[in-house]
Amino acid sequence: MSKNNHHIRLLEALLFASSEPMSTSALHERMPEGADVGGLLMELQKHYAERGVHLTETQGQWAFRTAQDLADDLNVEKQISKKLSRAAMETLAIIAYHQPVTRAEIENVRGVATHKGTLDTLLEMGWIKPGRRRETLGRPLTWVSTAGFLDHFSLESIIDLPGMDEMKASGLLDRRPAIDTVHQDDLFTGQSAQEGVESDEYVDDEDIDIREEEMEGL
Amino acid sequence: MSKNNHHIRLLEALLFASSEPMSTSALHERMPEGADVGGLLMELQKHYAERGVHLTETQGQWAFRTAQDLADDLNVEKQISKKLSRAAMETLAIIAYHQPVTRAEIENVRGVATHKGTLDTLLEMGWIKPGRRRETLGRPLTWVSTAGFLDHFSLESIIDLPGMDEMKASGLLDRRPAIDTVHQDDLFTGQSAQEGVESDEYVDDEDIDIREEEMEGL
Amino acid sequence: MVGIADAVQENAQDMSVFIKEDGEMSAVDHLLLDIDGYEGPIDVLLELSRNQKVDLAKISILELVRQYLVFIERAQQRNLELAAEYLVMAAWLAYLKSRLFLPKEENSDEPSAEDIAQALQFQLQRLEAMQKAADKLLALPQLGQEIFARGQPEGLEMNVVTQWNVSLYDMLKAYGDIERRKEASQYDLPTFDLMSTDSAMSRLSKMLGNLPKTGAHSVWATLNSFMPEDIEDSLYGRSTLASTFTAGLELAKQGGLEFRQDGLFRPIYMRKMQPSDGMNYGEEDQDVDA
Repeated sequence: MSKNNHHIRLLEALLFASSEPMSTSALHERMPEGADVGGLLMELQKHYAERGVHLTETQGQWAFRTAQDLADDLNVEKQISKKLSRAAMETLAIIAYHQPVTRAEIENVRGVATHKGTLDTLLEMGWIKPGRRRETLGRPLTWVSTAGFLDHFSLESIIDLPGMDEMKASGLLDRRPAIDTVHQDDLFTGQSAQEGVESDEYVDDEDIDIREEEMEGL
Repeated sequence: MSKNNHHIRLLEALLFASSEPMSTSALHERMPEGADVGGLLMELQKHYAERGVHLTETQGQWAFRTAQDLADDLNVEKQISKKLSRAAMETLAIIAYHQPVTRAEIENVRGVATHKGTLDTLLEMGWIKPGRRRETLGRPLTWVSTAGFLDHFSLESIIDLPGMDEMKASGLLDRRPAIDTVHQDDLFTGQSAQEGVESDEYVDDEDIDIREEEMEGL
Repeated sequence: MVGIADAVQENAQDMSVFIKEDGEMSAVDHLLLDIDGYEGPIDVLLELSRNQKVDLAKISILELVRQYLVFIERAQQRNLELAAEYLVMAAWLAYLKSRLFLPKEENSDEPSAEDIAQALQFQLQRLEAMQKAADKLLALPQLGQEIFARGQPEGLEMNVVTQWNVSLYDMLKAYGDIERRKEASQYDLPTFDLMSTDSAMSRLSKMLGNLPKTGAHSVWATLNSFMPEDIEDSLYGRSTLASTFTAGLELAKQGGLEFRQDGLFRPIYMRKMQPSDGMNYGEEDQDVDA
């Protein structure tokens, strides 16, 4: 009992002292051998459940944070946060909801080319990171959100993103070019037939679509 | 009671989030009107008295601090075993055998330029130290081995290092077989085949140096 | 009388159209003023479709196309330089509009105009969903704004103690290596006992000449059978094999020799050919194939 008490005090102190959220394995490394870190974390979380400070878990990372319901009354110096551009916020949302997602897919959704600076900004804030390469033509890099992103927005996991369920249900989380979402049967539709009739611009547009379709198809 | 509970939670969150210890008056300012800050502080202090985190007061300033008795357990020691790079090994050997020796002389013996990092590493390890300056042009610094060096290798004194003849006798100066891929030894016993070995070694050396720098950089 | 009533009504209709267009104009002008705030044509289309004040699933694509074309027209009247992608979209929408009016083509491979319109609708819905999602994200309690981490973390230290894994042997060996390197730097140019291609060539020619003949050819003999016996030195042996093969290839190029191998890593056969006229060569070649 006294040993358990020592363990829980140590765990509490570790999490209080750390400036960053700590993973279970990092905690294991610092706790005495044989300590039931998982069980202790549960116990500690329960102890703090009703207090002004909570023990939160985000993707396996543990940290003490002030209780959400106190936000309005908490008169503490706020950190000056960088205001993100609309492009960056949109891109962040697309990465968070569609992940893993390639740059081409982000552009499918937004309908515009992505500025290099947009991804850079999000990367610098520690909210996105490169995921696995997609096993398609060109093996494009994918982007995923980080634990830091979830921590910043007080989310436990990706499934807690607001409106995620409805978006999934209504099919809005499709990453393909829009035309593919309605016309799935024949991917290489009448490109040649179009060329003769239509303006150059249209052909360009169609060209781009076709290329994307090819990538998806392969 | 519920109001008191809200107050104590708020006070807890305030003290937790504040980037500086807070005086009672500063807390008063941030707490709702009519809150008994003094009483709440006492209550909070009592709650944390036996925990891994204490509420401490220093000259009227309040702050959470990890418990003193846990200090030793919070800072963990970790042992890692490292090997010296080839460049460092050679430099160390030259200093041991030729001390006091200048950097230029070390380079002379090794036949390769010495990275500054190599001497730094050895210095940091406590195995070499600067000796007297040589009374020649430019008064270059000399390097000598330390007691720590003798200690590590369990040597009584530098004179105990085996001399050239003894090294030869013990096979330390033997050549390695030259070309491993061709098994016929008789053909390659001559001096001739050394060329390949030497260049190989040089490349190895550089490789290890780079790796060492990378490790130090991390 | 009837005519007047009709005229009045018509006039009123004209007025309403005029008012509507006027209102639309100011909305479009407003859009144009703020064009830098939009992220490309799809974003502008989304803003225009919001003007219809209906669920995106129910918007009129034709109406949307009309509004977009008005928007482009106004931009051109004002000599505003829109990015090329806005014009591409305009051309594309004009095409879509014409297709929507045409009777549906049967058995066409290309997506129908309805499909394209539906795709556009989906594109708008998807982008709107993401824009709303971005707003919802920003409305969440954020770290450092509504929720706080500990203000004065003591920090955790990990004291790494390095154990140097270096033995006396390692150090002495390193010193020995330097000494060896110095000796090695005074080296003689190595000489190897090898068979040159030239000597392999003359040797091979002589041996081929000694092979029994059947007609224009000699019998087949393996490459190995041309190797000198009693080779003790493996390097010399290898060089002989390589040189003999190279010489063989050279002879084959000249038409004095033929190669045969029945499969990968199978023995290589050679036979001498009488370098005579091509007819003869062709005939024999067919025989070999058969």
